[in-house]
Amino acid sequence: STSTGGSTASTGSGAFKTGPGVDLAAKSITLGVLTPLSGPAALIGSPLTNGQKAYFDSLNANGGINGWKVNLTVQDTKYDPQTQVQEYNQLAPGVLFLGQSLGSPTTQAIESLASSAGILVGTAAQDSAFVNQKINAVIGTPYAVDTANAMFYVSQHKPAAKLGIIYQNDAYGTDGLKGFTAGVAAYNLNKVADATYNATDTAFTSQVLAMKNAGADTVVLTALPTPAATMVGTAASMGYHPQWIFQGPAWSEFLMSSTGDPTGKATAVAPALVGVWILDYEAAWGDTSVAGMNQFLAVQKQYFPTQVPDNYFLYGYCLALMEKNLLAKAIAARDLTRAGVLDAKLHLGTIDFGGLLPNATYTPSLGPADRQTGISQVDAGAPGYLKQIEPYFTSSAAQSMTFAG
Amino acid sequence: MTTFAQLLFAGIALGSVYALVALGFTVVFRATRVINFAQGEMLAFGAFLTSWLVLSGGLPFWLALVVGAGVTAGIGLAFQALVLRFALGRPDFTVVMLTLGLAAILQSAIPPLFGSNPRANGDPWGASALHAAGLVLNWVQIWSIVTAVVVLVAFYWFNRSHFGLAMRAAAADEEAALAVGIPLRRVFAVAWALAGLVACIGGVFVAGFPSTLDPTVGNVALLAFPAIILGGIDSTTGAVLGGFLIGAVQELTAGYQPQYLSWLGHNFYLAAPYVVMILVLLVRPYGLFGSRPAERL
Amino acid sequence: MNALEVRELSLRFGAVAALDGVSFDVAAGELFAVIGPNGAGKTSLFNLLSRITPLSSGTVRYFGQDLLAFRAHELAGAGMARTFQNLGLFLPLTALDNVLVGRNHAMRAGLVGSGLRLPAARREEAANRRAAWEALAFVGAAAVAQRPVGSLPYGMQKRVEIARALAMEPRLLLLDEPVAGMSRGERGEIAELVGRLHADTDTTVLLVEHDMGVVMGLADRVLVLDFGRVIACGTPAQVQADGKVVAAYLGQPLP
Amino acid sequence: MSALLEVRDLTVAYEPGLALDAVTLEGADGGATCLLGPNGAGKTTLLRAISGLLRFHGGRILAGEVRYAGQRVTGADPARLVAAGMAQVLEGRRVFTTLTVDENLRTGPLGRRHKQRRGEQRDRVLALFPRLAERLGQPAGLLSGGEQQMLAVGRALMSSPGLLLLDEPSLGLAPLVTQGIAAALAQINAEGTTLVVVEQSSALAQAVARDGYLIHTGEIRAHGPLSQLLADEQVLSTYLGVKQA
Amino acid sequence: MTGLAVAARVGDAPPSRSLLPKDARPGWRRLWLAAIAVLGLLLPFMVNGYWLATAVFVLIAAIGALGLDVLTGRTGQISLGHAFFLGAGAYTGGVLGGRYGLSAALWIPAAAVVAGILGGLVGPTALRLRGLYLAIVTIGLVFIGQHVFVNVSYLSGGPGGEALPVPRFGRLNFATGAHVGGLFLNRDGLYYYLALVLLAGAMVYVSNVGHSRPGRAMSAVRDRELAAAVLGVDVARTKVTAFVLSSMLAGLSGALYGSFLGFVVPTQWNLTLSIQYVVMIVVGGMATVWGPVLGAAVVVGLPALLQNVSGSLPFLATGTNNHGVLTVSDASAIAYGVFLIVFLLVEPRGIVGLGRRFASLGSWFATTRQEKKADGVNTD
Ligand SMILES: Nc1ncnc2c1ncn2[C@@H]1O[C@H](COP(=O)(O)OP(=O)(O)OP(=O)(O)O)[C@@H](O)[C@H]1O
Ligand SMILES: Nc1ncnc2c1ncn2[C@@H]1O[C@H](COP(=O)(O)OP(=O)(O)OP(=O)(O)O)[C@@H](O)[C@H]1O
Ligand SMILES: [Mg+2]
Ligand SMILES: [Mg+2]
Repeated sequence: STSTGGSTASTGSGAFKTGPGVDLAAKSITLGVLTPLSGPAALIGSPLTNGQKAYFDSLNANGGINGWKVNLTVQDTKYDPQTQVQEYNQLAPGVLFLGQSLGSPTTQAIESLASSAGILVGTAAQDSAFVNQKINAVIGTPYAVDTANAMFYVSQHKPAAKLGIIYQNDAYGTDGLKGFTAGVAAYNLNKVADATYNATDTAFTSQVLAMKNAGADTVVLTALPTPAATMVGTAASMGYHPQWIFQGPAWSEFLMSSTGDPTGKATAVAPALVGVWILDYEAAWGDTSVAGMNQFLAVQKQYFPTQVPDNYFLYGYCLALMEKNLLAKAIAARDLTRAGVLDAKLHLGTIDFGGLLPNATYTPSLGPADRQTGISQVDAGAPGYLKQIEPYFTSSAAQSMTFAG
Repeated sequence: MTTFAQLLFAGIALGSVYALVALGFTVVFRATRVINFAQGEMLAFGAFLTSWLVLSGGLPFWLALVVGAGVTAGIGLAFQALVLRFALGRPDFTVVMLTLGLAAILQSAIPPLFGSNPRANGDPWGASALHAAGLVLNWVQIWSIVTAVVVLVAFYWFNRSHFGLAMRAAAADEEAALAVGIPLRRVFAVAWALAGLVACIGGVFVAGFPSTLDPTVGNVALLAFPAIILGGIDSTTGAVLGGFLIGAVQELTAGYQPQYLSWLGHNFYLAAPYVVMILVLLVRPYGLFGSRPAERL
Repeated sequence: MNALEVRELSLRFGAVAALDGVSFDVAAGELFAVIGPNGAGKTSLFNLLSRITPLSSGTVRYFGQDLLAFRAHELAGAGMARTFQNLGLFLPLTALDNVLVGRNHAMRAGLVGSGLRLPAARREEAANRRAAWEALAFVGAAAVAQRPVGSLPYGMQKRVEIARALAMEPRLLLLDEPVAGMSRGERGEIAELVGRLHADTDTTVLLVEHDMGVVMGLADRVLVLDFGRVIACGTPAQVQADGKVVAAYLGQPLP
Repeated sequence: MSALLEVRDLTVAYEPGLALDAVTLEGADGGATCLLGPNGAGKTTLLRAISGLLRFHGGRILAGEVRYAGQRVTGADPARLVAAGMAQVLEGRRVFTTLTVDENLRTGPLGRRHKQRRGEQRDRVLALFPRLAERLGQPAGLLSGGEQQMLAVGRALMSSPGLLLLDEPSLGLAPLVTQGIAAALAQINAEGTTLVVVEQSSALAQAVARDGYLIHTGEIRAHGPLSQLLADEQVLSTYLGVKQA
Repeated sequence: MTGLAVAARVGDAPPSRSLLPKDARPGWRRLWLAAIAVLGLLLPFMVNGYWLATAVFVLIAAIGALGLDVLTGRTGQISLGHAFFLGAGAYTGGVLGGRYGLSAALWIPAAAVVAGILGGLVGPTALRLRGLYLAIVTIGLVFIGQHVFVNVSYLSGGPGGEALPVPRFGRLNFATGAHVGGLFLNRDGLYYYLALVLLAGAMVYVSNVGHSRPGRAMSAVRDRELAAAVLGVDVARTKVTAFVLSSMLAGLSGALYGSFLGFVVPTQWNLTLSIQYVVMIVVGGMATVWGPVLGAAVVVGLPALLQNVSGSLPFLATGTNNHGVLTVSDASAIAYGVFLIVFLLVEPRGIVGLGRRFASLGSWFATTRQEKKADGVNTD
């Protein structure tokens, strides 16, 4: 009953073109999701996929897109490129496009396959490698743009800052470094130190000492939660208290307490984390001053009531929202083929996430959909431990940043 | 100078964790001639369990540590009783593969049991530290060093006991050991239980402040390999000294190499322990304290 | 020409003097036995001769050449073969393959020739298989040629090892306790075999053995070592009558 | 005399095939029994089956039973048997190569009782093998072949066993030492230890044992007083391959 | 040798026959081989994309495992450094095929050669080390290799990774798929046959070497180094040869793997990868030709199978591991560990050993009890 090849049907005015994964009779669309549900990256993959799932479940329950229902077929990639390729091969013939491909190395592994098949990839990877690719649809701000924006913020509030950065030695970290470097140059800031670490490290004394000895008073961490917390803790125990700036993925509410919310036991490092700036582009969970928040919370309560406040869940929800707009455009054009989807993405224009994320823009000239960053501060009392201190903004350095590809 | 001292202290603290991991390796190796590839996972399991007992179970830390170490030792025991028992007389290689099987099981059992969020290890010291001579010495780290030394001394006496001798005999020749009346199963069971015990203790300290606990904590075992080889794989003293040495090498390299030997590339400290290990082995093929095989034609 | 000229050979392991100023000559074609109490240094002597223990003090001339000129694996090509007291067999390999390893020095096939089964390599392989087979047949082990030697009884393993040494087509054959662990009947067979080999070819044989029946029946001359020193050397009859040898080694034979 | 060791209809196979076929044997309490037979007859296999070490060689007991001191011990834990007084010298020496001579002698069942007994035996063993006394601190793997054999025998004597199984104890030993072992075995036998000896050179066997069993191709072909067996021409020529002059 | 060969029983036999043991193998062995060959050739037309990709990964891994077996299984030098040589092969392909745009007919062999040269350089430093000391030093190779890969961006594209080239032999472009003899093969199909041909060649080659002088020298070194030297085997040379051959196959495998994956990051050439290869040869059966292949099939294929089964379960019926619920992937990883343990307890000699056991079971029934008893006993 489902179609794996393309087909054309005449309903009403003109032919409705469909591609793989589209069942015209049942008005259903199948999307593939390649995401880590096990291993360390499941921490990201699980809530993110749940958010996406919640959005589509709610959409389907409320009449879908003009009656079209969206189904997700999920495969666990374990964040392993080899598995990703296998799963891609498994999914590709039966889906219209990939609703999610999480991770940089994993998405890279299927990049050439997907582009030769002309499949759109909803890309949950924030390093800027994908922003100029036709087939990748990315929401949110690339890491490089985030750090560049952060440098603008620093130039406004601490123009004399002595800056340092510690970044993870991979695609994520080098992207953060790129924006940091661009921002420092653009705003004539004083960079005094940089250091890097590997994802498998357990001790970070030397990196922290490098910052301390260079006299850095403002330090960017393009890191993952455990290393980031360890660095902050190490510094605190040395009596070294710079202004920490966390790249988005460095933050996790579980760094503050054993349950991720105030019901749990506070961690040893929690006091040292208070006051850290977090770069993000997502609204704070529960901040109902944002237009889309009420609906988001309602959907979450209905479909994933056990979900603790988690940015990845919100991100997944927004990814789905972008894809809904994309599909709506393709349906309107009566072209649910892969080519039609790609075309729809190029001409999607601006999408309003109801304030959950800054508006995103998709045009044929590609580039990041979004160059805005907000800044929050860790606050022991705030919901999700975060309080926004600077709403979304785009700096000139971010605006003028160029990307390869 | 304070930088040097601070790095050295950090290195020794890190080294004490390596030492505890290395002791786990040697105790199994001395009895079985086998490298236990599940040591890292046993460590992770012990640390998670202890943390869970404190944070969710509400046990006081010391009690939790005793229970956690006991259960982890029990895993070692169970592995011996349910699996290795049937592998008596099998090639060492096969047994190594069996430990890989255990590693796979434990690794995948941790997230479902404890979740994969970073979490605190539940120790009572938290971020408290001793401030002396311009240095900051975290209590967790001090305790970690003390524990490593205490465990070393305990192992030293244990090895000199009749039981320790039985362990070495078992490692030398299982069949002959049985033939002289050494209860192999009991010997192996004790070795595995001890491995579990020190794994748990090591795990708790790996995840002590300023670090946090996450499922990748078992990776520390990989970093302990140079320590056990450097010390000599069958030497208890070697394991501990190797651990301290490697910890210090790693931290000092991390602290100074970017400044003075930057051409060696970013993060050379990760490769440095292995470079040191290889250099030592080229001079002493059986490590600093390891015994050469007594073989002749 | 002498097969071996050994002069002032000494070897120490820490406080233990395994060999202490040992000198002797072995004539080409001679069957020369070395006996002595356990730990007297007999195997150590063999290890020095086959260059697996470094030679530090004293000199050895091997068919006129300085033994130091050879590395261990080159001696096979120079005609020296030996068996081992504790068996030096490759247990998982078949008896035939074990013997074929002994023919390694006579074979040239490399990764290209053997991997691609080039004609020259195939011819060489076939010829050497035949030779190996003959050696096994000579010692009466043809029946087990295709069995892994690890599953063979001890006595059969010893035969295979002798076959392997023979297959090396040695000029000098070192046998370290070839009949230990064999039954009475088999001892006779092996002794006969060694005697036959010695008689039929001009192979020089150096024999270490604790079975006096075998030694005295076979040897042209006997050298007796004790604590690494030569305490006697002469014909079997001379040695057997030597009081020092009786006291240190022979004792009163069991009934 | 009652039988300390009884073997009934023991059938044993290795992967390639049968090695023992319905073997029955008795070791009288305080007796000294010799197993004779050519290479590959199954002597070692029989000892392995008695002491429970078959599994190390991929062998299985298909049928039959072993009794020690009246109890069924077929397939029992070898270490338990040793603790219960059954000691053995394995084929091929099998000393602990990485342990020193002294440590080799100190290995044995755990527990205070055993430890004490070993203390008493040590002097006796070192008196029997003065060579070992000179080498106490040396790793056993570096000993000469004969020295290792002395150590293997000495190690088995350390537990002053009730039943001692010896697989070719004189392997590679100098005549003088073989004579010493023969005397020592005769003495501990006289003190009450039951002996089962596998020997290829019948000299030692004859000096020690009184009963004899002849094994050939996994079956008992003859048994009786050892002197009679060894005097039997047919036994010698058919089974032991001794060519008659 | 294969799991199907029955240990030939040779009486006081006509030497001519036993000299060529291959002739003594039962005829049905050929049948088996033919069946496997047919299956191997038709597979791409019998399975879906998931299994085709999995099959390609299996074949590619089998080449690498065959290489590791030469070093570890046949020569006894335990190596956990295989990942380094796999990586070296991949990056050689990347530089020559990607940066310089050479034909695959050049960069694929070049990957083997470069890795082989690296093996030849590493081999001598390993000569003094035994057993586990060697194993762990080779772990050092992995860590140092990763350090180099991360830092030398020219090779690896730096920490962020690098896209690797897709093979192209003149007009035969793997990226687009191609018509071969009237059949259209897509990208994966082409990779499949390329890997199949290379694997088959490698198997024949390794088997030939194993049955002749160099192979026997390797076994001798593995079993008793000193005895081997006395018998005239140049131990050092044999070990280095094994290192070279092993890393050549690793390089070949790595180049194909990287290319098929399309994009590689330095951290993937890690210890876990090395360990997987060791598991392959142990599970399959060491020092055999089919062992590494079957081992690769299990190590790569079994998780894929378990994963695939999990895919058919309803979405998120399993929950997420944030809430302490067993995910299907965790469950399948546990199942894999349990399988490894149970399998090795049941059959320590690997799958090939299992096959032998069945084969000898057959011959067990075929021979009479009396024959069995007489087997190997010297009755003269
Ligand atoms: N591990 C084994 N695997 C397979 N077969 C074996 C094994 N050990 C022994 N056998 C076989 O069992 C039979 C009996 O061997 P056993 O070692 O018991 O003989 P034996 O009488 O002790 O001989 P020897 O005097 O040479 O020591 C022989 O045919 C032998 O090939
Ligand atoms: N590598 C070594 N280290 C220390 N001592 C050694 C070493 N090799 C040999 N020895 C000692 O040297 C002496 C001579 O040993 P060797 O093996 O040559 O004796 P042997 O005459 O062959 O004795 P056997 O008749 O028992 O085989 C022995 O006492 C032995 O313990
Ligand atoms: Mg000797
Ligand atoms: Mg025997």
